[in-house]
Amino acid sequence: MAYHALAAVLLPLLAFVINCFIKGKATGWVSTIAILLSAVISIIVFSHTFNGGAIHLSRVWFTIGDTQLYAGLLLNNLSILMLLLVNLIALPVHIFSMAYMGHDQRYGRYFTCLSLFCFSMLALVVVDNMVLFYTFWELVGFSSYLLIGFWYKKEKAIQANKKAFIMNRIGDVGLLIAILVIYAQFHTFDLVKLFGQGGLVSQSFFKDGLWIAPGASIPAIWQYIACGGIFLAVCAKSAQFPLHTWLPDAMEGPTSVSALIHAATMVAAGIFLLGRVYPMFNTAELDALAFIGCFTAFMAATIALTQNDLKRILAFSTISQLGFMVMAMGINAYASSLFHLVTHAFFKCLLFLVAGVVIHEMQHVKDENQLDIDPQNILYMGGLRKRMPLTFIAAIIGGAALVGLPLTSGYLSKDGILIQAFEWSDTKSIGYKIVPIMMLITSWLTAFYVARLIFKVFFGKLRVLDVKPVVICHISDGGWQYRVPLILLSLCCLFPVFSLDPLLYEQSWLFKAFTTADHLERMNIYHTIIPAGLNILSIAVIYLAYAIYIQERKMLPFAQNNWAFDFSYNQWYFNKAYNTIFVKPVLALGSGLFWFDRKVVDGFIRLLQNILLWLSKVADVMDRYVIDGFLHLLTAIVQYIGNFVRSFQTGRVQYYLLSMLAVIVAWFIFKTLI
Amino acid sequence: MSAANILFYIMSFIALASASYVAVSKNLVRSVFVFFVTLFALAGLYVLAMADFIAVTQIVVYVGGILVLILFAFMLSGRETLDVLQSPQRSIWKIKNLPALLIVALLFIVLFNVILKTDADHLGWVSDSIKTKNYISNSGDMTANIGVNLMTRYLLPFEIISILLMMALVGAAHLSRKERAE
Amino acid sequence: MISLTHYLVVSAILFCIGLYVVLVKRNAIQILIGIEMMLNAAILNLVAFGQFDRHNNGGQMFALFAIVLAAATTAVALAIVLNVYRRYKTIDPDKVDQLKD
Amino acid sequence: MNLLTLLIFIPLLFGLLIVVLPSSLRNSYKYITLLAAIVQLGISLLLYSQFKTGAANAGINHENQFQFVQKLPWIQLDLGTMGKMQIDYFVGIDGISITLLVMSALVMVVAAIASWEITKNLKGYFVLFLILDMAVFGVFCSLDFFLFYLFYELMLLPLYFLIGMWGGARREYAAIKFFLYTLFGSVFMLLVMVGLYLSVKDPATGSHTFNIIQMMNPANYDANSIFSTVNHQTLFGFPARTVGFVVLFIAFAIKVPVVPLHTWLPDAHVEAPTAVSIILAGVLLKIGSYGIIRICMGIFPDVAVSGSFALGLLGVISILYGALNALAQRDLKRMIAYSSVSHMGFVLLGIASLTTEGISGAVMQMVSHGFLSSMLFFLVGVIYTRVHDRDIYNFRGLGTLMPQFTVFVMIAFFASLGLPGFSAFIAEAFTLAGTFKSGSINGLLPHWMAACAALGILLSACYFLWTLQRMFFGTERLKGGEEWKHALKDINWREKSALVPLALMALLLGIMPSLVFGKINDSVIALVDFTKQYIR
Amino acid sequence: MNDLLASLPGQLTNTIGSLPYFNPEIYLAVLFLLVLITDLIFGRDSAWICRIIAIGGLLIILFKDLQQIGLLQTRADAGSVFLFSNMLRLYRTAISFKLIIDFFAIVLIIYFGLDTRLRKHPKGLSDLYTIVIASILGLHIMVMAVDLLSVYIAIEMVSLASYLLAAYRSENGFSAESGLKYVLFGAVSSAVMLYGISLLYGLTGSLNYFDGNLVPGLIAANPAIVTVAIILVLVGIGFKLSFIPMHFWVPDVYQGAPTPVTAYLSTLPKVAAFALLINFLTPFVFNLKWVAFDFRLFLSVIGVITMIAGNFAAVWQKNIKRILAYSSIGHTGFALMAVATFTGQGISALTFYLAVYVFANIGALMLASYFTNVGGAEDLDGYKGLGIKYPLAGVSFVIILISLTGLPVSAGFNGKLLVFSSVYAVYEQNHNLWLLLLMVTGALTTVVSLFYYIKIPLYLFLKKQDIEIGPTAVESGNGLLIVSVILAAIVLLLGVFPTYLVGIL
Repeated sequence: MAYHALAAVLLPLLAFVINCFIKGKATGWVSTIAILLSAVISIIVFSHTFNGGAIHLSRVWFTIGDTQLYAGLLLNNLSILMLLLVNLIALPVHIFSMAYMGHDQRYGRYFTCLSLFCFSMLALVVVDNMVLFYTFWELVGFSSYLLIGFWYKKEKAIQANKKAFIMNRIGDVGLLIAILVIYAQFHTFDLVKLFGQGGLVSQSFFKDGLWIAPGASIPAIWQYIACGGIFLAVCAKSAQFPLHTWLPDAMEGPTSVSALIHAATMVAAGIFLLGRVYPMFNTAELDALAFIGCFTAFMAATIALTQNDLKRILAFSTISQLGFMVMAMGINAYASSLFHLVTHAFFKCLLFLVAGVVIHEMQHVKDENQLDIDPQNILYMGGLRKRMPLTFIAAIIGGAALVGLPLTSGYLSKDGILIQAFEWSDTKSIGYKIVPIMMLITSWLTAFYVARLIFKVFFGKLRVLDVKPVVICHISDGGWQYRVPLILLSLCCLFPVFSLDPLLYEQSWLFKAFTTADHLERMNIYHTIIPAGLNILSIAVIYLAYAIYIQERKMLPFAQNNWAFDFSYNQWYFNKAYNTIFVKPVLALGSGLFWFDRKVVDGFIRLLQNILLWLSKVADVMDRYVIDGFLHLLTAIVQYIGNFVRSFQTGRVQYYLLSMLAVIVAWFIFKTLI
Repeated sequence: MSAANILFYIMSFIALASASYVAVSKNLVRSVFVFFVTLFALAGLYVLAMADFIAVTQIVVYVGGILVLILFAFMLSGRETLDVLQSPQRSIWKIKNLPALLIVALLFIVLFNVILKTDADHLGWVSDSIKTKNYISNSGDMTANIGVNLMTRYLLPFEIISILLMMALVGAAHLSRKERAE
Repeated sequence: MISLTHYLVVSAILFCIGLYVVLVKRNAIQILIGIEMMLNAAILNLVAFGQFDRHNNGGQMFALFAIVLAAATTAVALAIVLNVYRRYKTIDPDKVDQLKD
Repeated sequence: MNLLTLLIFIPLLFGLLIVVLPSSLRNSYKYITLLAAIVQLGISLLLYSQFKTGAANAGINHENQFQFVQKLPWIQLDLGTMGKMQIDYFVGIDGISITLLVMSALVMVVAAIASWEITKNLKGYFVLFLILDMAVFGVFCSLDFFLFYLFYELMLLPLYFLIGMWGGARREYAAIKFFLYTLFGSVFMLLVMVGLYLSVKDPATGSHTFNIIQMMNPANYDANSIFSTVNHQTLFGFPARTVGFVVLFIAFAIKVPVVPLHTWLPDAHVEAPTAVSIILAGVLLKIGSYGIIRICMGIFPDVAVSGSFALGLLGVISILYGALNALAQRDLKRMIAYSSVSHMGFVLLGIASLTTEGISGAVMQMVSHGFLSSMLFFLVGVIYTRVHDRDIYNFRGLGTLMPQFTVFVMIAFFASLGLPGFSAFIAEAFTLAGTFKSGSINGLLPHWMAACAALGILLSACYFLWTLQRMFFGTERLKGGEEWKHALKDINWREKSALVPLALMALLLGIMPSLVFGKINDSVIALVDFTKQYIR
Repeated sequence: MNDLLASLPGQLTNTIGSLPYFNPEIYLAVLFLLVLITDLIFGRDSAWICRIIAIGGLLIILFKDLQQIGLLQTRADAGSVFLFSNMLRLYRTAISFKLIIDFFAIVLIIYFGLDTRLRKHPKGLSDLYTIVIASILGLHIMVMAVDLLSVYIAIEMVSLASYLLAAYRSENGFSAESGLKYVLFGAVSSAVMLYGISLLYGLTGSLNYFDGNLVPGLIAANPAIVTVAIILVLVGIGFKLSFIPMHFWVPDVYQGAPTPVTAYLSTLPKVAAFALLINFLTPFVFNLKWVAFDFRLFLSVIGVITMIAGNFAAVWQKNIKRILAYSSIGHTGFALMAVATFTGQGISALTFYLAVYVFANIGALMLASYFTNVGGAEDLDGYKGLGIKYPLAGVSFVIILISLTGLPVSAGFNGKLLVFSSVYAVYEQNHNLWLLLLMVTGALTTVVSLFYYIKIPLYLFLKKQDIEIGPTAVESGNGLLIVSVILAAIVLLLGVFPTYLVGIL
């Protein structure tokens, strides 16, 4: 089986290599076929080995000094699942891309990069030691860099990809330091040896300020630094506060790329990393994790409320969902976290593809009528549901899953997390209650912005008409390359895929596969209340959104009609009340947080950058003037002495004699004095 | 206070006085002639030091040779230099000469007190030679002695110096002879 | 018998006078005269001590050679001085300073 | 005929050939030079393939463990009281040299290709080039200090002229600065060399010797000699051995270069012609670090151990300071020059750690930087030869004009900012690993050094990406306008033929580091064991 | 005179006995007469004949010198023999010095004939050869002299010859001026030296410092006056060695004198003077009771100052000959380092160093006059771009300068190495700080010296020629070029295989 997995990993690489040398449409097919095969293989692998215990295959890579480095695969449930997931997401995206990028002159380059990404992502999930892990961790970042900056003439795009890479680099350095600490401590990079059952890490312990391991011992602080490094890496890759700002900008890349990388796979790598090194953390660190995730989730959700850029909304929602997962890891809901990772991958990818279709069509509209509009701005969309029904349905399903309405996969995973959050908070002091509560609010906010998104895009009427009354627009669902992925992914967003019981997340095979034996005793109270409360309120929120964004618009046209007017006026009044009481503050908060995000968090990054530049200037000046200045001083001294000697060469012989005698006499006197 | 001492003092006084006159005199030609006096006086001192032969050589070579040469030089270097040189020369107290004076004075002080530190008359070898009668008495004439020494002990310098003089002659002639018109 | 110290002192004075002449005179020929004085000072020493060296007679011999050499030097020096005079129309060493830093 | 000797003197032969050729055949010189370089590459590869590994061939401080040794008596001077002055022609290699040899050979080939764009007095250029070539290989091979010093100094003059005659605007300044800097180091090295020579007696012959390997054995030192290991003499009140070490270290640190002795490097690089920059960055810097390993640590292990903290600190400073400076430059070549300062800092750090990982990483870094910096400078040269400008701000969106070029640039940049899969990553990662480990196992370097050095990786990402984005991406906008647009053709086959091997090597070493580690491991282990005894 | 009769036979046998050891000098005297006579017979067109005779004669003399080595080895008493009632001392090192002198005398005589400006001298060169031969005789005496009288005579002889040579181009003002300065300075310093000698004689009643009463007498005498006397004597020697503060004449004279003469002045007298210094110091430093005057300290201080002053001042110069003048001062300082060791090894290092220095210096001046001939270049600005125009000369100039700087691969480097190692060896025995200081200064000044030496290649190759000077007539250029290239090649060869030279010396 291991070799099957290896094949699954290497196929995209093969595609990459081939694509490096060929051009044109063929590339698309090469990549797609490669990923298809790889998907098939991974399904086989999955079916054979899931829950079948870990497979670990490794060979000596090279020897440095007296330590040997192994390269190998580690197939346990986690990696196999990720393998499958990545393939299942990548396949539709590939198909989608073939159409979506169809008329881009650098089509070939696109698929080359895409295959590279798939390869590194697949490799990332299966490798068995930290050096390789780091390698592919960074390669993933690199290929995402390439893809974000794919339209390299767009100033914003290249700014974005630089930002993305450097921020990821910060995380990488963190990870690197963590790896170094671990290596220095345990003298191995092997994940199994380190984090496997009864691995070295679990054997290590703290003792009077030292971190004692079988091999060596270093000050305890380094354990925290290592974990801090890992946090940093997670925050960078999975866009957690404060290193999340690159993700929204990354939306400058092609939408398909966003769907694959910045929604489903790469950003999940952070969570995956947490899953890999889970034994490292002690409770304190886990709590920190929980709070980070919680805050990120809430912040991102609020920001998403006020965005008008279709993709940005989705980006922020991604951040917030990732926050969910991180939080879940923090509260020890290992299984649910991964569960949510999987489900989220599907529905977020779906949503992005939907967005892709919509944007694509809007682009058409824009091009055909030379409109000066941003094709991604939802304020220009609307009423698309009749024109593109399939997309609409897909959007509904995806949205429902994102909100976590019953019968969707999202329901299972998300509610699982929330429930466990409450259970967890019970075990802690009261202050910890804030986490689950904020998560609740967050999920309502989620419901709201999802609703807003869908209403603005698919309901009402096409607002482009406000800009230009008559437009030629034949908007459609597009060709099969569009339809197939949407359908596939929509199916994956429904509950049966994961659990036969649409309401109990424990029943999900996936959850079972990861459940650690010691998980908190279930409190039925939560298991009934939370989902109920959550969903009811969600629906309420959605209705609110409906009220705000659809009805209010309906009102405006016939303002003079009396009965309808009154009714709706009241309605509106009622809405307005709502508006003022709930929505306005929330929106205000959202925009406030957005401002915070732009100015403070990003500003902080920029500040760092400026400090760096300033430092570099200082260093430069230092180089020019201090160090070189010292040299020039030396030469000056030489020349001064030289000049002094020369000053006797007046050309007058008697003066020479005089000075000569002066020296001699001076010598005499000197001798006689001492 | 023997006669020799008195003579010595007189001679040395003349020598030094004339020398200092040469040093300070403004007039060039006069200073040259005064230098004759110095040399004569020194010759006298040599005689007092039992070196009659040297004294004679001194007079012959210096007075007959060098000074004549110097005078010739004056002639050859033409009148105008003489005028230049006779033109009232600044006195020794000229500020320009002070450093020189200072140096020379210091040098003299040094020499003087090192000379005083060593009482020359009781140096080891001097007293030895007095013991072994190895000093020159007024009676014995040294000329023969010198001759023998020149032919034996000092043969080498004697021969070398001949070549030296020849060389000097060739060189000086070369320098001072006028270029032939090509 | 005259004390050697006297000779030494006299020669020292003579030497210094010669040196002074060398240093201050603005005329190459006078400088030569100064040099002769210095040489004579040395010769005086040699002769003075020579009287205690009857056997080897080093002092007087040296004095002889010194005198001869002085003559040779002077001859050469004067030849050069004449050349300088031809080129520079002066024999003031201070005015002959084309070569300098 | 000994292979090493052949390797060393082949360039000289070809140089003579060029000398005798009439200048009517001027155009053949470059082919001859290239041929020489290729022959050398062949020989070095032969050596590489025949090189025997295993603890029995570790080298370092065992003369009999060196390979391809040739030892001929060369200079015997009878110095009366202090016996004979015995100088041998003594060459041989161990694991540490062999990889560098191959690397240098390849770089030389590239440099030879790069120097095809030289147009004026070719004869001089290529002859000097070949002399330099010979000197470089001599340094890597010689095991006799006198011989080493000879070759070491022999590099200076050709470089002076190569920079000074074929260089850029301020070439005279740069050349003299370089020359004086290096000479300053090496003259004092000469003093220490003589001191060592007088302190060490060859047990076999009983006479003083310049043999480096004998110098490594404490037993060979006279009890009352200056650098004696038993009773500690002092120079100017400092322990003599420390002074000796410091002097040698300074001499090599100037070459490496280590901050604050680095200021000659940017000037030299900026002014030097492309080929020379390639050699300078690719090979000569390595000679400095090689010297530190072979000479400083070999002969003064005790001082090296006690001073390793300072070395490490200097390394870290170089890394960060160099990176910061690189960030501040607007001249592309200068930027790259400073980046090499930063990268060579890793070498020093790794050496200072005195762990197997650290030193292997350092050697790896030497090799990989050899390839990468050559590549970078070659790429700069490509632009410069086309438009004679290097100012980063004068270019924009080259990506559209020269796509293939841009691809190579990206490879070079990302490789040297330590993207995994390329050699630099392995090198830097293990240098850091070693540094970090040393804190735990031999306690020479504190942990935070590794952490700080890791920041260097981040910084390198900053300046490389910044340059990339600034120059190559975005809509094209050139200072020179249309004419530049025409001038900036994409790279031709010659340039590709130079770049591809380098890129491939970088990639290959990144994927199969065993190519290097396999050869050096034994030597490194031997070196570490050799120094271990001084760690208390 | 009766008291001398007893010693007469002894004296005569001594004289007769020393003749065989005096062979080369006798031949030199004969050669001198030959040249003189040819000069007189053939008049002023006799230059080339004189030249041929001189070269041939010197070759014979070189051969005779080599014979002397064998002659010495036959003797039992440590290869050192006193001649002419202890006027001279012939020993191995002296022969090495003589070899150096004679060999380079030949080179110089060849050179004299090749320098255009000297050739244009209206009064012909034959007198020049006469003088040079005589001066070589003087140098021989100087090398062997161990008696203050012979020392004085030798110095005077060499000095007179030098004055004449410096002023030789009487039609040229500079030449005359340099002659004047030289003669005045020299006469004064020799007078001072004579006074010192007279004091020494007065204190000890003996003129010979190898045997006789000199050293013991001085030990007995009052140290103050001894110091004074010795310093006064050292003034005379220092004038020939041209170390600080007796160096003032050097730049002016070297610049003013005709270039070949500069080559002569800056090399041979220096070499001989070093031999003289060694001879003079030997009896003192090897006498354990000697405390009055610390020669090592004196030499170290002088050496340090000389190195610094010479090299640092040279940094400013523009005129090639001036640069070389200052650098020669610096080299004196460096060579003093070797003298300060007072060991056999130090001496052999010194001989090697000097030989190499002479090689390089003569070569450098030859090339200087070559460039003067072909390009009319006096100072650096004139050198712009000449190297590219005359590559061969340029390259050999570079090689020679490398040797002067002391970089490998060149003979100069080996010289430096030997000197350093000899000093080190002494330092190991007595940890004398001054020696260390000497070495450090030596190293430092090497760097500084590069600073100005490199200027010449800088101008030759790096600077572009601003005004294109037409190819001036290269009538005598080639001869010079050939000789200097040969010299450069030898320098290079000695750099790789110094053993050959050391074997001879």
